[in-house]
Amino acid sequence: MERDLERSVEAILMVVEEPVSEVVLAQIIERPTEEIQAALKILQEQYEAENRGFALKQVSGGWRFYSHPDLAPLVEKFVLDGQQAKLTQAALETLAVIAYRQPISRARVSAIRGVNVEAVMKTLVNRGLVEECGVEHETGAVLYRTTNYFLERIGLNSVSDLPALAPFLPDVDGLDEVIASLTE
Amino acid sequence: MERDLERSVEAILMVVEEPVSEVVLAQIIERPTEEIQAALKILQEQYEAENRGFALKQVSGGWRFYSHPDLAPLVEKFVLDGQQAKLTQAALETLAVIAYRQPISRARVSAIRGVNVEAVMKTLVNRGLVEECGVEHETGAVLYRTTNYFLERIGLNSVSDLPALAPFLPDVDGLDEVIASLTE
Amino acid sequence: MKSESSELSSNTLGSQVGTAPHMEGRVAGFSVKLDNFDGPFDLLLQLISRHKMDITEVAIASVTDEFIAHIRALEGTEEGWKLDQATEFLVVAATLLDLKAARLLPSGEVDDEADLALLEARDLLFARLLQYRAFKEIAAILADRIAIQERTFARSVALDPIFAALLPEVLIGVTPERFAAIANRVLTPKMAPTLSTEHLHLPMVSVTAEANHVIASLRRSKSLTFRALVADAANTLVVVARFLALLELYKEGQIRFEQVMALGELQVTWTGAESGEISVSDEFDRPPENREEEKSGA
Repeated sequence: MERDLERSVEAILMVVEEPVSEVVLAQIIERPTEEIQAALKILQEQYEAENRGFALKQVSGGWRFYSHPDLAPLVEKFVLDGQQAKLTQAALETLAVIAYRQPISRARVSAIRGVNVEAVMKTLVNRGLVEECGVEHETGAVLYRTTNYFLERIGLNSVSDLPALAPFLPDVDGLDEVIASLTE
Repeated sequence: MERDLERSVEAILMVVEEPVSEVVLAQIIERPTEEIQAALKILQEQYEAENRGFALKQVSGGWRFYSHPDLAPLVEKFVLDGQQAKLTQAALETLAVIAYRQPISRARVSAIRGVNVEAVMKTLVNRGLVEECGVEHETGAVLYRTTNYFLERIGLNSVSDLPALAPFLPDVDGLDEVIASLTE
Repeated sequence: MKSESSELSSNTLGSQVGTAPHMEGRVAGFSVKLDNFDGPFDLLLQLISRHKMDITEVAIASVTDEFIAHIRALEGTEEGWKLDQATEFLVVAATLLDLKAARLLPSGEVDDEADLALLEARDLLFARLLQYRAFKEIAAILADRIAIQERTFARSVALDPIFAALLPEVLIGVTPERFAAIANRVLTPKMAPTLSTEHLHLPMVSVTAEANHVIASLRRSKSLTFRALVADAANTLVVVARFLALLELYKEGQIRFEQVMALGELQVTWTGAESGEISVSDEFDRPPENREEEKSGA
């Protein structure tokens, strides 16, 4: 009945990368968990009743929007379409940062790129171009590096074969840290 | 029957990482582009009328889901985008000139703005809002244009959707060149 | 242009230009009190640009005095005075001054080509002022749009593993060189380390343009000293530009230099054609840097 609460849930779930639990939603929206649960149920039923192409699903303890299972063949077709093979500009830029600064944490990549890179990083991992390689000592943050598959796809034998960056750039190594410390 | 088309659009938009064009949607769903356009419009209006927490928007040549601006304070708690540095007045004005006069050389921008724009142009290029796009035939001067990222930042589908300059600047046709020839 | 048709009051015209919401942040809050005008500076500009007020009747010195007082007053406040406001005022004032100078020229007898050019310049300066204002207002619209857009967040989620598994082989689509160029761009700190020189309001000086001036003067007078050729130069940059232009012309065989003694008077004599285009290289006018990365793709 209270559209406000449902709107809030819709807005958050529309843009989150990972499934979000009811408890977290309750904290952010500052409402009791029961109300959140009720709102999620209402939305779920609404979408189903309105025959939407998407659905709200609870998966591994959290909620997230998915395309409706009925339409899986269409989504598959879209995924298989040649267009999806190409990396997006955002993915390419993120990959470039990782390639030249590996091993590197996601927070660091984010700081350099100036935007949230969560979804893009996940895509790069899913696509086998980037992989985890241990954790940073001080922070415990997961570190990432490029894979052999990346080298294969770009046509190089090793990371050391990547063309050198502009000569002035190595000097800004320290700058990265400053920027990172400001943003992290 | 009609609902089928809209469902399909909803399902695909739920998995896209970047804005997807009407043409691509038409290819995948195998329906005329006009029908896709109509379906997108219907969905857009439905979400608005139903006061949903999300919205469908056409930005930079494609469509995708966004959280509703009303709910920004909540969503911001989740999506910690590196806060984008605000553009200065000088940067905004330079950007305005480039947006309306592209492709344009730096000298020409300077002439219109009445000040040296070198540093500002550099900032705009660094921020990815403006990019080089070839050289002027006669002078060999580098030409600049706005990027897709610029369109994303201002939430427009294409440069032609910018508000008309006419009400602000009557009878300007041809003036540019004369002014430029005077100043260059 | 539709508004020219009737004698609308300046207020209606003003609102049509879209003053109210967009003009904030301009020389905001700055009002002038002159003999024949009392009100916001912005309105004054509007009246001038709409031919509702004659620029020759505006005492620019008084406007300037008032602006300085305005800036001083701001100094006392918490905000302090704004450099961009001051810069903007300078630009506008300079244009007004140019405009006024052009207006005041005796328009009756025109005997020198330079005078004629100035008369033509009058309308151009006027147009330039209009254009300057137009882009200011557009900038305000862009700022509004950016502010709105910043409040919406795009859905950008990674593909479900089930679908991701179906993805065809990834296409990086760029050469290693281009990949490095992208890295260069992305890894370069976002804040340009250059100190902004915007506020200095350096006029643009072009060697090509100065060459045209030099050619015209020499064709008229046949032979001139370098001193005479730069007598009307507004600043050192113009002097340098004209000197470079002379070197170019010498290279092209269009002029002859004579200097009786070292460091003495340099006499320049025109030896080229009486009329017609002379092409002067614009290499001095091009920006020095050249970027290794071509435009970034989609």
